[in-house]
Amino acid sequence: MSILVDKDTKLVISGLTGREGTFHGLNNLNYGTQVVAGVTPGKGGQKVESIPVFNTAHDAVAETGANTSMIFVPPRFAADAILEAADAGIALVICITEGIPAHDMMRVYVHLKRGDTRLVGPNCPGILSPGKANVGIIPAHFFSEGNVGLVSRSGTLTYQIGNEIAQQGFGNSTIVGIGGDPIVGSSFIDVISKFETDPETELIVMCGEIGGDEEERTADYIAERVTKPVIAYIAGFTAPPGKTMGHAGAIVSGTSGTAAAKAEALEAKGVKVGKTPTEVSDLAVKTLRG
Amino acid sequence: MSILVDKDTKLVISGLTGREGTFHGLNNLNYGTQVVAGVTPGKGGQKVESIPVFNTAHDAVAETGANTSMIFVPPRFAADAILEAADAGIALVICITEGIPAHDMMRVYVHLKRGDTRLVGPNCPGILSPGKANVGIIPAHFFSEGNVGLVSRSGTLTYQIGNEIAQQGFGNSTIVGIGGDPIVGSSFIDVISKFETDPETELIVMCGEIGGDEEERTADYIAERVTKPVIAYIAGFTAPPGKTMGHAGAIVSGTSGTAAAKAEALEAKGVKVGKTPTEVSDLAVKTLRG
Amino acid sequence: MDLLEYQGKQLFAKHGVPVPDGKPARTVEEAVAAGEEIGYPVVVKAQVLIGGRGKAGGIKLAKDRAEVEQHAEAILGMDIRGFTVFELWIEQASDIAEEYYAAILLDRSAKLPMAMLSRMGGMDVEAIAEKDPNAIVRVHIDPLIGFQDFHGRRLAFEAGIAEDVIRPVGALLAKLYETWIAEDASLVEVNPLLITGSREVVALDAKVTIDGNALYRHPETAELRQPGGEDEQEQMAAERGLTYVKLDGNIGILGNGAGLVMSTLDVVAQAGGEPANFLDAGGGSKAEAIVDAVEVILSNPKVTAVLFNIFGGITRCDEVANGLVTAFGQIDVKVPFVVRLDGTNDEQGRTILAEAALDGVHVEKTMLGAAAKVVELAG
Amino acid sequence: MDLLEYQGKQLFAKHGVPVPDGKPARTVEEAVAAGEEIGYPVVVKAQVLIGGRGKAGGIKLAKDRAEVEQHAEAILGMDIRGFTVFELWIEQASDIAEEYYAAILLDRSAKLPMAMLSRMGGMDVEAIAEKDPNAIVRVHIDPLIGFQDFHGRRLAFEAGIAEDVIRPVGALLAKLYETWIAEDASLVEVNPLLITGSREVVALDAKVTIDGNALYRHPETAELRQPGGEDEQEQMAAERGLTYVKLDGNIGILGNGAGLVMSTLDVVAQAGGEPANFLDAGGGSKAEAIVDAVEVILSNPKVTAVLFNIFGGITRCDEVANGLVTAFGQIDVKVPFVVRLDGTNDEQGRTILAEAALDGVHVEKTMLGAAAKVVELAG
Repeated sequence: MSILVDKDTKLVISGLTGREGTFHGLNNLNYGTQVVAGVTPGKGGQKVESIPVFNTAHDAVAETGANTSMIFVPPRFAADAILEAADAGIALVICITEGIPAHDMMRVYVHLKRGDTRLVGPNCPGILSPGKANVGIIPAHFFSEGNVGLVSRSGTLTYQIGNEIAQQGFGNSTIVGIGGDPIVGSSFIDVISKFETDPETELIVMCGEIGGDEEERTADYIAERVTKPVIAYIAGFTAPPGKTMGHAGAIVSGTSGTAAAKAEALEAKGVKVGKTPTEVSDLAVKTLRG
Repeated sequence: MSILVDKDTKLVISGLTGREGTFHGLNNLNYGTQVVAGVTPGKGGQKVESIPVFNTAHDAVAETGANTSMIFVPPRFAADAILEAADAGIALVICITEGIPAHDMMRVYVHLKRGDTRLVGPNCPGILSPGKANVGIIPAHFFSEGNVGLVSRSGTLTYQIGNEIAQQGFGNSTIVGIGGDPIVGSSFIDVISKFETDPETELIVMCGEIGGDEEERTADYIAERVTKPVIAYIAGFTAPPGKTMGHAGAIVSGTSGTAAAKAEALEAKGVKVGKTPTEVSDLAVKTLRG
Repeated sequence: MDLLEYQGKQLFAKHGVPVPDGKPARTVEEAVAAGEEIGYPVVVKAQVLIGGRGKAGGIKLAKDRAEVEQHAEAILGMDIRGFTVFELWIEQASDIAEEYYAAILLDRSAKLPMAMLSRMGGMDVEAIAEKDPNAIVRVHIDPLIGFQDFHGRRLAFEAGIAEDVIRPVGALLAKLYETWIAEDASLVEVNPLLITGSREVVALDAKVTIDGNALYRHPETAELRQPGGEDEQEQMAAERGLTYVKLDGNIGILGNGAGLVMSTLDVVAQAGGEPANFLDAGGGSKAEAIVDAVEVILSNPKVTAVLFNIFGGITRCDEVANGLVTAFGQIDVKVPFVVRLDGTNDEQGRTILAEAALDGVHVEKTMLGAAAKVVELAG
Repeated sequence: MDLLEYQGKQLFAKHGVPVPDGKPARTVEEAVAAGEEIGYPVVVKAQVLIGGRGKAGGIKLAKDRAEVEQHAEAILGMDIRGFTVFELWIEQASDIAEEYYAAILLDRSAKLPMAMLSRMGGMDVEAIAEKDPNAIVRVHIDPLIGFQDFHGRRLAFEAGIAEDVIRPVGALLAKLYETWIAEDASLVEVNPLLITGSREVVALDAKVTIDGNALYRHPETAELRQPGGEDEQEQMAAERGLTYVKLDGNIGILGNGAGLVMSTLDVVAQAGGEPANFLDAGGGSKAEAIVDAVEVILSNPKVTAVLFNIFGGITRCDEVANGLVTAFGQIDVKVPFVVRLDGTNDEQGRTILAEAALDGVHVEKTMLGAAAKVVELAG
């Protein structure tokens, strides 16, 4: 088992014919993911290696039975591509695109919440279920199958921590990058609730960062609903208050939302918090070895 | 039993302090309906006879536990009043107002469909469950408790037919005016499905009219899902094609939507169709007497 | 409210839907002046609220001043399927490479806006549907999220239009939806949607219907009047806020509520009579409205008897009765009236009528009885 | 992107939010001319991207030309909590009957717009919250249905503002929401929202933040520059499209992805070092971006060592290595670099660095090792 993506994933990629889309799409295909289609308006009928390209997501779904969509188009076209995938009946949309206007995502989020399509991202590295499917830009060769579920707001930090755990000989059920934007389709809680019911996952690692109150609310959720051990990492202890650190996800506002406040909230609910990626990896390994 | 409104209905009236709002609100109160509040911005703290008035629907719900709202405000304020009632957590909103722009109702309809609030109307006479509650402008003294469920797109036609049945000694479980506008919150199907599960209702009478394809779709629904006998009436046999007859609900477009086509569709599914209100009443009484 | 072609095109232009240059004209002189300003060739187009203008000779190409004059003279005053031509639209001529069909309307079944596109334009949508039902692509729009680029692409690709105009046709559909929303339209239709020889996309015709209930938000549109577009009685009724439709018979009908009035027409017809009109005095009909209604009904010279069929809910029968008494005081009524009052305050209403003892007013208890009586009195 | 008060007010005016008359001025002469044009009394207001202007002496009432001149001279060039005043806003003076607080912002928790209103304006929202948390009324707006009249009424009634201004304050909130939506704002704040002696409702201040990701839709806003609003390095980075925040230490930091960079800062701090900056080269960092980044980092004279911490996903380590080699070719680098490459194409990247054998570049395998090394080298 694993969550969200696996051997049954049939992937359609919006923006497959672009440079990055082709590079990562073929990477995903070569990993073993069923990449069944691409969508690029006006390029219907073409192919990217073995992958057929369609003019619309609706055509792609009708012809290939795609059930998962990856969005790789530039920011100003991303909201439209997500809505198109949802309208075409795709159950899971994973949006890699960075720099989408927050108001676009706000409308998309409220719209999707009322339907049957789950969104992961945007501004995320995607989802990897080692040995089963890789959808996105996570460098899969660092990771192997295993029982650690990993969920993170930061892409590169995900690789860093996942990789440290892997170097100690452990693998992952699924690695989910939820993205660091102010509005993302899936929250820590959404993903952790799936890990909780996934039989393969025995330990959950979450990587948060400053800004918002996601981590604080997740702490409450874990205390109430999660039976599996959770190890957390929070980035941004050194961030000065009031300064923007990269994406808008990292704005410290007032007293709440700091790394220290988040770490404290998690520890108060019994979640172990590592101070560096290495310490997180050590805590995880110690817990797994019992 | 009965459907939609009954002894547990706690009614708040938007527009209670207006002339018509006061007249019909007090009529409803005098009938025995629990009219617990009115809403008129700026008149919070006043009373209409015994009924307290609040500035907002939220205040009214918080103070009185209102669960049903009747909208009696002018057309340009009606969409806002419906949305306010829904936002305040009201489960059933009955909109009497006539002449609301169709685009307003289109947005309201799509918004409410995704939430937990049921809308009946607009441009409808309301709902009467004889002996239990009267919400709206139906002249209740014509009707008594009984086992005929009545649902209609037309207000006055409802009274006409209900009255003819009453004169033959039969009463009604509930009388529901769904309204004749192009977009109404509840359809024939919505109401008939409730009559089907209401133990008090033994016979269902539906009054349709030209325009749209509601009656045709209802015929299919009745054939598939309704076990109780249904008698139908369709108004507009004499309407010339292409002419607007009153509200937009009565536009005949092309071959479909005519009274003849609707009557035919219903009869094809085994629904008895009366040619005049009197004939409908006679058919109903005959069926009831077995 | 239906708009004339050129009125619809002016709304299109306001929202960025491309339309050819043109000017309206009500006289031959104005038509010639418009032709001179626009430059030849131009098309002289009859402005009437009915289809089939081309076949009726209401659309003519003019390659010079003399031809504009000649066509304008011929078309102004022409009768097209019952509609007199009072206005022309003088339009720059377009060269035609392809003719598509596009429309946005409110789908009552889904309760959602629907966008339609077909590669087979230039004929009625019914004709397209008959020739090839698959040639009309339909897409619902969620009005809360609006028309997205993907809707336009989907319509354009699935309709199978020329590949080089997929993008501009999609963009035009988005603007058309914007027009539909911003103007509170129930229908906007473009037939044909033209692709010119130089591959420009242009709305060559415009059929626009605006929701009458929303006209308060569109005062400029509300002021557009179509001379000759309405019957005399219908115009009189519209000015008084009554819903009136003229029919061919001799029995004037007034009722409250569209459903009851329609049913009344049906019952009168079944009783062997011929209704002269549909008149819904509306919910909550006041005495003044009744006076207005009586005036409108009697202004039709064919009327030989009148039926009032009232079942009071929000309407109060006493107000109707008072209105009738007032009307009889103000108007010299020469035809018999049959009045049936039921519902809210019906007893008071009947008492008022009994006390007034109006000449030629018969009170009946039932709808069927009233219908039979009025048919008898109408002769 | 934060806007100055007067830039925000110009957006307000565009969307119908009432603001007092005013003119911007960059010199004393412009300030005097503005005062003459507007008519006295006027208020001379420092335009800086920081609160507390009033207390710092940056807002002064002037009742004639001489006072405008005097205040403009004093305020221009003034330092307000680290920000130099380069611009003034000369504004018609308003008389104050009540001061409220209003804001629209994106609530990250609910993922919805939130409207806020308080009857206690004129002080920081934090101060209001401390004094009386119930005095701030918050209402979420469904962005698909928009700000409805009832939202305005609810905020106004629940905030307990004066009864006679319930309606105009509700209307102002609706316009404020319209501004927020139309301008892709993440925040619009009005403090104080003024009720004048003649009971007019006016936005007396404006704090507006526009989503940088949406600036492509707002070219006029994108062109607004705040002289002195940004640090030299931060301005250089912004021009090159890099996310850079200057800090107080001496170790230059570059990473890819905000989370990893933040984590790098933390690890360097834990190792006893002091980061000189935050620099996220972004997803898919290309060679040119690396050259730009090195230039920006080294333009800070405090930097004594630089740490590159790259874990490649969409970023390819070979491109980063190539960028570093190019940068060393173009720039005279005088401080040591510690480079850690992991992830996509990391072996190629390390090979490129090994072959280039750049002076003072140390390659480390782990993040902790790299942090320890750079702290050691920074001295």
